[in-house]
Amino acid sequence: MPLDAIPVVAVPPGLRAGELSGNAPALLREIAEMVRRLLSEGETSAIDLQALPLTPADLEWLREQLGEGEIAVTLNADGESSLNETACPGVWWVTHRNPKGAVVSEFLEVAFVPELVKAHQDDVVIGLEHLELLISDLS
Amino acid sequence: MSASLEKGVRVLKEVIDAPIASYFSSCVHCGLCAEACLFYTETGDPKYTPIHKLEPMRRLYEQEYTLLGRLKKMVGLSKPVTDAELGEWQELVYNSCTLCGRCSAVCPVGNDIVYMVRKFREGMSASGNAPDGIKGAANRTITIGSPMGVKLPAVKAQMKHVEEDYGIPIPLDAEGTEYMVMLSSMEIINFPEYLGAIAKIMKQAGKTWTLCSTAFEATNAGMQIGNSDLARVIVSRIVEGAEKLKVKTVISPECGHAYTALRWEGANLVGRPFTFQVKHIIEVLGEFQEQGLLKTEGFETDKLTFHDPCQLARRGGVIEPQRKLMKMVAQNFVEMPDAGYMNWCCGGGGGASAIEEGEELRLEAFKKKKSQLDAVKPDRLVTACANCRIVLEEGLEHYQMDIPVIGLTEMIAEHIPDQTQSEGA
Amino acid sequence: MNEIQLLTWVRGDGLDYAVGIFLLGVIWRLFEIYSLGRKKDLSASRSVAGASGWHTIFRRSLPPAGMVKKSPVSYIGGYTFHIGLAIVVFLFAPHILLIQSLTGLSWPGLPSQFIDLAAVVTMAAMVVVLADRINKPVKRYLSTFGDWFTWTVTFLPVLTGWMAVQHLLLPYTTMLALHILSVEVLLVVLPFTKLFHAFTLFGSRWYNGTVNGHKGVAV
Amino acid sequence: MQGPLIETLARQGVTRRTFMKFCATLASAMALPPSAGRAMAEAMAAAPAASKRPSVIWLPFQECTGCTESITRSHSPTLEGLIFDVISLDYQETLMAAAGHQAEEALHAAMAANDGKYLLIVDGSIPLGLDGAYSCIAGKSNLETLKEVAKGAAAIVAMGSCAAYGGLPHANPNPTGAVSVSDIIKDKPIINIPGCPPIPTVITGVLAHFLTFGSLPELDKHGRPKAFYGETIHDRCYRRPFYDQGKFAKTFDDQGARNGWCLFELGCKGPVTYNACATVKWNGGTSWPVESGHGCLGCSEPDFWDAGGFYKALSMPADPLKLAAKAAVVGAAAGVAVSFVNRGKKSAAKSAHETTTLADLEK
Repeated sequence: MPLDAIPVVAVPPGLRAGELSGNAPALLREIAEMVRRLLSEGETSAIDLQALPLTPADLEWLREQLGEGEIAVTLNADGESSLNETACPGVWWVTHRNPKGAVVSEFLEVAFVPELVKAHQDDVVIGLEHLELLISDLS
Repeated sequence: MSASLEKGVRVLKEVIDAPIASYFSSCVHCGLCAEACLFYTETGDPKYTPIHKLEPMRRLYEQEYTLLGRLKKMVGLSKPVTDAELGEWQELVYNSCTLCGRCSAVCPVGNDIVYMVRKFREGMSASGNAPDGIKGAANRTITIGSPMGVKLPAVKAQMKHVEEDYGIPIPLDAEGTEYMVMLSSMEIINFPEYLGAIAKIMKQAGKTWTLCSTAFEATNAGMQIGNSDLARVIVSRIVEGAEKLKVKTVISPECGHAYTALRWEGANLVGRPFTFQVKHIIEVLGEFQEQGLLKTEGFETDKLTFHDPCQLARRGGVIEPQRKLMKMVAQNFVEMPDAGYMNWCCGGGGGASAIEEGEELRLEAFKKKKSQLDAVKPDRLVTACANCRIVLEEGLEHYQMDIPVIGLTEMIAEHIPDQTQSEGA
Repeated sequence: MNEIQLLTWVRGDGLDYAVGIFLLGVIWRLFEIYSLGRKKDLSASRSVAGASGWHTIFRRSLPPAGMVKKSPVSYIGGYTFHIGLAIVVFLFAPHILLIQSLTGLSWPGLPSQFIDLAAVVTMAAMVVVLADRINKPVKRYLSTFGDWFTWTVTFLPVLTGWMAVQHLLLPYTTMLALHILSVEVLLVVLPFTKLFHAFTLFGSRWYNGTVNGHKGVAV
Repeated sequence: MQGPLIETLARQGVTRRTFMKFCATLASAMALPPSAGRAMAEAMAAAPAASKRPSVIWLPFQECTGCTESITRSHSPTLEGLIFDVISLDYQETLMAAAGHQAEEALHAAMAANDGKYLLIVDGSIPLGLDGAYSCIAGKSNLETLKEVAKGAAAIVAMGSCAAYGGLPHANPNPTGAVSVSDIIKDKPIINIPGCPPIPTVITGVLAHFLTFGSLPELDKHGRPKAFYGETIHDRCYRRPFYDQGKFAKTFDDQGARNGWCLFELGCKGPVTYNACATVKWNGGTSWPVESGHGCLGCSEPDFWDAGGFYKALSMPADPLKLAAKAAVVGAAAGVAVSFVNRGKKSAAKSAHETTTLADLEK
């Protein structure tokens, strides 16, 4: 018997999903404070969205409030990650997924450029070495 | 001179039965019985809570008939019942309980508290803790023949009076009659009209009846005091009289406890079913009315109300006949609040009226009756119990209420047309 | 002993003993009470429709006329907490499951939100009834250690059950264990305290109804 | 951020960004602030050369190797297992190449070289029966070995339910007299990572925490890291709303089961089990027992084997009517006996009855 012959369907409970917990508005104020610190001291920071008691509706509300910015970065590293700028420059919505596409962690990062986007010096050195190799192959 | 705690305890062990065990095991101390007891409602003293009146018997039951109670007694958690304690309880078991049965009617778990008080009195009397007032009445009933000391000659004198007044012969010791009529001393001394009324009614109905020279007194102080042995002596006279005269039915007079003693306790006291029937005079009148043997003329026009004697109505199941009889002769018959099954006691039943030291409490409790009467403001008060009548009169006088009290049988008789008399004569 | 061990014990041996003592106690007490017997009534009976032991068993569940006004707290509080207890005990899904495992009988339960409400109302009614016992002279006068004790052992299962479901104060496991333990205490003391009225009230009502029914009085 | 680990990872095809992403997720799972993710990444990446890496000794006792399997066969062996690249695993029977005397030598050498500093991981319970003869390594009972190795340890990780609480060997009637690590060692910090087996992420997280901060994370009263064992399976279960609505699967193949209703009635121990399965899940977030249609067994709780049957609902006691028949008989016997005594007493009172006369009313 093939597996799909077993009639198992998951009925989404969907009870809590639709409700706002009221925690999201407070988060907006915290983000504003973090942006102020980024401007005055250049300090980057992040909020772990999974560590907070937020419902899917809260997240949706937050996403709507922050809006979509100009930059959307996709990172392919052991599953896809997206690092998207919101309509508030300096505020990034970071979602890490595993190779199966499930969200493993989710952050709001306040930085000019997210830490992960920047290329690391050592990696750049390796990249340069690679370039040099390419150039030497040219000759 | 031989009453003792030991004897009382032994008697209690004898009378405690499964119903009592079940009742004590069911009580949840909700206190609702207090709300049904006029001695509590009028005094507000929680010691008059009906179930509390049984506390010594409850403890004795627990100590004697339950394993856990025995253990508790052994380790001293449950104190033994003492004579002094029973003495203290005399007021609760006699003075402040008229065996009216309202508590038994409201108990949510179904405890028949009056059933237990009646049994507790067996132990109280055997331990010498019965009140002097009822002891005196019992003494007179047994030695003289009636609680008020009335002897046969007095009855005969009364008979003669009635025969002269009404022109109807009063049969004595007539064998084979349908009815044997009983009296209560109060009727012999205070309300002689009763006998005349019976004569008129029986004549109109065309029924044969008789008085009995060896058993004219129906009241049973032995039962009131709570002593079955003495109650048996008293009731046996009536049984012997009725059997000797071979009557079909013995009529209990207008007296609640006499009715209970004869109708419900009698056969159990003598230990065998009766060969005759027992009926309250109101039941008999009700039957006559139904069979058309009772014809009255004219109506009372003033405002009348009816006081249901507890033993007749709540404890005896006779509730409707008296109302039909009232309507037969009264135009303006009004009911007091709670009338009928849940009527409030006069405050002097169950022997309480014989206890002198209980008078103050009795008058206090009478406030209940007063409030019932105040609610309807009758011109006269009708009842069907000579004891109620005496207690009501005392209470009304104390509270300076000008409401005459009359017996229902007499009132009915007054409306029996004279021509019937002459026709029959 | 950790909480799982406690839970295991209260669900296992503890409950075995509690149920055992309960059954033993109930049977013993019923014998103890009803074997005392009673005399046959020799007086002629007068039968009237509606006057019998069976009638009284049912009729006494309703308040007599005028009594609710006299003692509203006893009646309203009493009804509320008895009905509330019945709902919580017999209509909560895990409880039904327990009954099913014991008897094979099963019926639909109520949503937990409703049970939750019933539990809160039950507890409130019990607190009111307790306050009434403290405030009302008659009840206070009649009260003995047994009254306070039985109130407590009846209240605790409701409280601990509710707290377990609501995750209050202690971890669920501990609370659940305490809940079952409190029920066991209730089971053990029931036959030997006034709580035994749950059984004898039927006998008492029947006797009262029968004795009065014999006289033709519907009580 | 650089060091031998990054190079090793790079050789295995794991990029720096992948590693950072992993650390961020790990920190999130441990309820640590996002900054801790970076700190962990830096600390692990900067791990020194093999000779200076923190020494870890892994002692297997009465166990089934399931715990080792759990971590070594986790979905992404390179990442979950990267922790082994940060540490110097000096003794692990299952994984080490050495055997016999060589292995023992390695153990004692590591103990001597890192006295007071090494981390001791234990999986399996310790049998005390027959003087510990049920499980011996190199001629020594597990008890002896544990005491000896624990002496010089900085901290002990009791890996899996056996080491943490005695586990399956401890189950009634416990023939080997199995006990947990904490039953024997009282003077060292012990962290329990129960589960049968524990979730790999939990193992990694705890080790990463120890390596990064040099301390153990916050523990609950059963010695478990609160970050992972802070809430019950039931409270985090996606089927919880069905429980609240009273919708239960009654059998494993009824419509309720197909609809994904609550498995409480089928014996799920979720309400009394503290673990992270419902959020972290298994096999790289693929699924977890309840999602696969089977109730929680409660494996991260002490004595879960003896908790009354895996398929019996929590509300269902094992066998409450076990004593019922006996109790009924004893009750009836006691009742009948009391009845006889009572009736005897009553009839004695009756036969002693003296008919009362008027005189008898007076004392």
